[in-house]
Amino acid sequence: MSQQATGQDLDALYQEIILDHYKNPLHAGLREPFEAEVHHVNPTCGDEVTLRVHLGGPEGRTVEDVSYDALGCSISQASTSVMADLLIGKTVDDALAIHTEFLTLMQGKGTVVPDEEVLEDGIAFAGVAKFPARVKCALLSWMAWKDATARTLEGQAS
Amino acid sequence: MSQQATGQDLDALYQEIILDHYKNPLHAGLREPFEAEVHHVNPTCGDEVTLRVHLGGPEGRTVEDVSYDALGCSISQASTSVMADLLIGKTVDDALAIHTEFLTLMQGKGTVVPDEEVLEDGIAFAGVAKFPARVKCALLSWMAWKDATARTLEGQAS
Amino acid sequence: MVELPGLLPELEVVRKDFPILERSLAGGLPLVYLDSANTSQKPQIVIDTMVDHLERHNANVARAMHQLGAEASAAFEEARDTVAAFLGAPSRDEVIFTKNASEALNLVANTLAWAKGDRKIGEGDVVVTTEMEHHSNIVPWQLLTERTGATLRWFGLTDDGLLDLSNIDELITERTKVVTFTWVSNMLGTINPVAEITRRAHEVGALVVVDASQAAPQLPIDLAGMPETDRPDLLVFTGHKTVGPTGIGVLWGRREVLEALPPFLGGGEMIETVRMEGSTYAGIPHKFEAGTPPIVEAVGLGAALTYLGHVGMEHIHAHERAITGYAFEGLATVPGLTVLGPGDPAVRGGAISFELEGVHPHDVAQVLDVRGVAVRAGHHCARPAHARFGVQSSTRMSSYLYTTPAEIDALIEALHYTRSYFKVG
Amino acid sequence: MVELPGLLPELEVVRKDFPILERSLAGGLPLVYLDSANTSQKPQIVIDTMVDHLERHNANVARAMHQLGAEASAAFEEARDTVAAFLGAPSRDEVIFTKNASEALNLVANTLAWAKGDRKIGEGDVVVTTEMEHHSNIVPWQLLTERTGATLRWFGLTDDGLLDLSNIDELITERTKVVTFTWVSNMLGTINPVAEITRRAHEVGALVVVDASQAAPQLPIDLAGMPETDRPDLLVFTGHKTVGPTGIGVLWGRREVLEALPPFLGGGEMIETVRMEGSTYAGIPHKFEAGTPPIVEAVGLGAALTYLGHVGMEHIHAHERAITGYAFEGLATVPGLTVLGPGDPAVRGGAISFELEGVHPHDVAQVLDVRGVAVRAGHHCARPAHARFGVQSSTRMSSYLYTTPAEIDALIEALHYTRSYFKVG
Ligand SMILES: Cc1ncc(COP(=O)(O)O)c(C=O)c1O
Ligand SMILES: Cc1ncc(COP(=O)(O)O)c(C=O)c1O
Repeated sequence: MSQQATGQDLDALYQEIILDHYKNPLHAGLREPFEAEVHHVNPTCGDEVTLRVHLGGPEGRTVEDVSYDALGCSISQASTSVMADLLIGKTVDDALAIHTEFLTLMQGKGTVVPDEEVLEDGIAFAGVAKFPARVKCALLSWMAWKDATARTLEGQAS
Repeated sequence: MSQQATGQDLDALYQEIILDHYKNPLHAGLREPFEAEVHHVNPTCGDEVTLRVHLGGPEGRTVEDVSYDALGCSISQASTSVMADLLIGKTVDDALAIHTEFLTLMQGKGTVVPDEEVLEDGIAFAGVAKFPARVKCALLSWMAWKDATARTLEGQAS
Repeated sequence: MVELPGLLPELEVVRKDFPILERSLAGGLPLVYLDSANTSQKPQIVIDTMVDHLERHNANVARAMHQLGAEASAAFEEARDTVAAFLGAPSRDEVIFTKNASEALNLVANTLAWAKGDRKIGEGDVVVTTEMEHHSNIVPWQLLTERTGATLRWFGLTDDGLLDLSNIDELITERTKVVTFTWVSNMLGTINPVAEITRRAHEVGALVVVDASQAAPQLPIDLAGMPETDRPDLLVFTGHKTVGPTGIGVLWGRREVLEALPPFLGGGEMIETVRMEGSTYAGIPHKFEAGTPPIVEAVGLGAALTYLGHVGMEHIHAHERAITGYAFEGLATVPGLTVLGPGDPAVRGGAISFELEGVHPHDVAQVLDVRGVAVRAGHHCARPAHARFGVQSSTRMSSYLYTTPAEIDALIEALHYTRSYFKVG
Repeated sequence: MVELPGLLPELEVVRKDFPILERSLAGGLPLVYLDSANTSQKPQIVIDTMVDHLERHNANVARAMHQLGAEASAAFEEARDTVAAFLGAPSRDEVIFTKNASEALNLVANTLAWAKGDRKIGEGDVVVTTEMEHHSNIVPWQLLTERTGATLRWFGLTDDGLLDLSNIDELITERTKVVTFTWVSNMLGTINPVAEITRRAHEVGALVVVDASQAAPQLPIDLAGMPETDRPDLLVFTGHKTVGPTGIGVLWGRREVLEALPPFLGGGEMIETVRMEGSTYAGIPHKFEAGTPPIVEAVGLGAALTYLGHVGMEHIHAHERAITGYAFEGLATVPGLTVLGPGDPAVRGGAISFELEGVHPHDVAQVLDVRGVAVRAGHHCARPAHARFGVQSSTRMSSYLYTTPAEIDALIEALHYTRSYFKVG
């Protein structure tokens, strides 16, 4: 019945890559310029992220910057760092595809095999999918990024 | 566990005296004069009684009249009839004593032996005490009478 | 045993699922439970699922992230999925757990009082209900309209016990903000034309709130399958009438409506961020679920609706119709007995209220009870409907998926006995 | 096994009463449940009583007058007697069943918004709460004051985690209509001076609302035994933290106060007479119990409080103190661990929140969980108290009558392991 964890799973959860990103987060801090800033909270535990998105390039369809200020556990912090590193420099469409891929991985309850080509360091989160209570931690900043990006695109359209 | 009824108890509940009062209620109708009129409802089933009290005699301490308009089951109707007949003509103090006696009988879960000297036809309600759901029926108009009498006495005092 | 078309084929097997039906009453009499519109009995699977949850998976939800917490949260949220499927809800997030149907209706009435903008109810606005409602779908709207200065109006009833829609154009106007009505009457048995009234209400932009407390137990419901114009905006039902436990009810609401309404109760679970100076709130459904929710009750309700799904709502509906028809035949043999509500059993739900000339409903119910037949006597929380028919109270028999024709026979026999006991006729 | 003064003498027997404690977790580990402030586990007698009710006595209450109905009503009302006795309530009619503590607090806040006369909260009025409250005792008052134009103020906290009463004269003034606070903090463990604050509030005629959600499980309460000046006017607790089921809470209120408040939810059970034009309401407690109440939950709560009474609240309190003291000693051996709240275990309730340097509370809880130790991590629905201490979240262990010193040992060992796992220090 329990989809829960044993000792080995703990190492699957806290992979070295995750702990590394946790200790040395990439692209941290809030930077200018940006088109949208959002604040997302995980109400269960209080983890918070303030996240800014700057789109640029041709027709403003490139993720020029993702900057953030985040408070939270190793999983949510590392996930934010990995995400920023993955998405900066990609086109919005590619970034959204990566977003979908990551979401699928997280919601797969441990059954989805991650594609390293697409997710790079993000594959380290495969173990998180086995911990339902932690999936939200891993997704917090990804949801914030999607929200901020959607707002930016709306801003461009109007 | 069940304090509830078997076939014999039914006859104990619906004693001839009760059915007689039900079919031919005494003192029914609303009359003048009166000092207080109250309206009581059994919210569970909707039984209702409008009841008037007229106190008179020396210092207004005699129950001169109890008149009523009542809608309800055989138990509540008969109880109202019996009560009116018992209390009319008594002093307020005697009437209150009878009220207490009746209350004790009703709340005794069938263990109290009624005093015929005091309760007269009211002893027919001894069987009702075994039917917790019906005790309220039997008490509806007694509670209304007490309420109306209290109001009358308050009125005298002020 | 009588053979009736529509009866559940495995009725004896179904009955075995309900332990209370094996109970004997005072004097060793078997229980003939004909009070299911009041509350339904519970199958073993519901009880066992609750026990298993309490003995093995009990923890608080959402906030606990240990193994038990994850199990409890999963079980609780699975129950939400089950409810969503049972209603054919467009989205699981639109399913809100309340403590009963009454709270769900009050939630809507209350948040409309505090709403901002369009939805807010205030002076000049009209709320429309009906004369056949359960008190729980009258009093909340009385409180709302009294407190906000709005006006409460209502559909009357025809002599047949149907909604009198003849003045619908006077009731549903541009001023009408809410139209609320019961899908199935708990007193008259009437099944109301949900689609027709909803369509009219939507034409003027009114919100439609449907009380499905009596419908959910016996009719298949498919919200997503209804055309949007005909689909109510909000719908409630209560767990204990759908073979689930007490302590749990359901509010379903269209996402946009729920999102536009302000919070109802404040507290844990319904927040996003709390500062002493002010708070922000979670999204639906959690926004409306303050405090520790009825966890084991939701789990029990999930098991209950799954059970009903296995039997099949279509089959349960057919069974209720068969039993109702059979009861109508039997009741017709009792002299001095008048049924309130629609005369055609085929268009009714499984509740039949009646009067027996010369015997007060309490006394009827009392004599029946002594013979093991449990019915309800009183106004069944529908006093206005009783007043409409000039009666103060009535006796009501109500069947469910476990009711047998033999139980109806026992009722009819007991009614004949009641007449002779009270020497009427 | 460690011998601690105050420990329940028959602890192993008590533990046998709780079936979930025999459960094993992933990897075959025994469960070490240290999350009782979140929700408590249930003894067999509570589960069995609920099962017996559902299998043998299930019916709706008050309105059903058949045998099952009488049994269900008696069981339900006996539960009210049990709650009254548990609280030492001056009158059983002052005990109102709600769905949880949160609803009970919202009931009070809501009815104060709609009250007439003296009690009504409006512009210029002040409601006072504290910075250590559970969200459920903050948000309802924010909603009330925002909606009525009143002002919300609050007691701050000392660095020690006590209420800072230094500005009590500024907070409790003639304008203060309500003073509300928790008896025992669910985060800091602080036990607040109920009598002292209540007396001050009564001097200015304010209503005192006490959140006893964490007090009821562990402190003996005797309302009737308190001098009237020191006795709160209203007090709430929740069933699932007192070894009872979810879906049930309690509001106790002084008769005059409850009678002066208008109804909260409208519907069946809470009425006297319903007419379409307007309704009158039942007396207390029914006035505040709209709809079918949580019947089997009340019955379960009755069994739960009876169980606690048999063990003895004095003994449970002593046990909690012994365990808390022992836990303090153990926690002191973990480098980098800081306890939030009062430093003296003797004046605390059985919840201990702490920080572990270099490891986020989620990660602490995660590692503990893998070792079978269930604690809570997050803000424990007390975000303002966390903000006060400059932390975003914490890890909390909370014990109860079934907690053993060996379980505390397991916690401490797991904390040491956590530090080594994350290579801190
Ligand atoms: C101090 C305190 N108040 C209120 C509550 C709310 O209780 P419930 O969630 O059962 O409504 C809790 C527990 O969650 C609590 O610890
Ligand atoms: C039609 C109808 N509406 C509402 C209710 C209220 O349900 P509950 O008492 O569970 O809140 C009932 C049942 O009592 C009902 O029959």
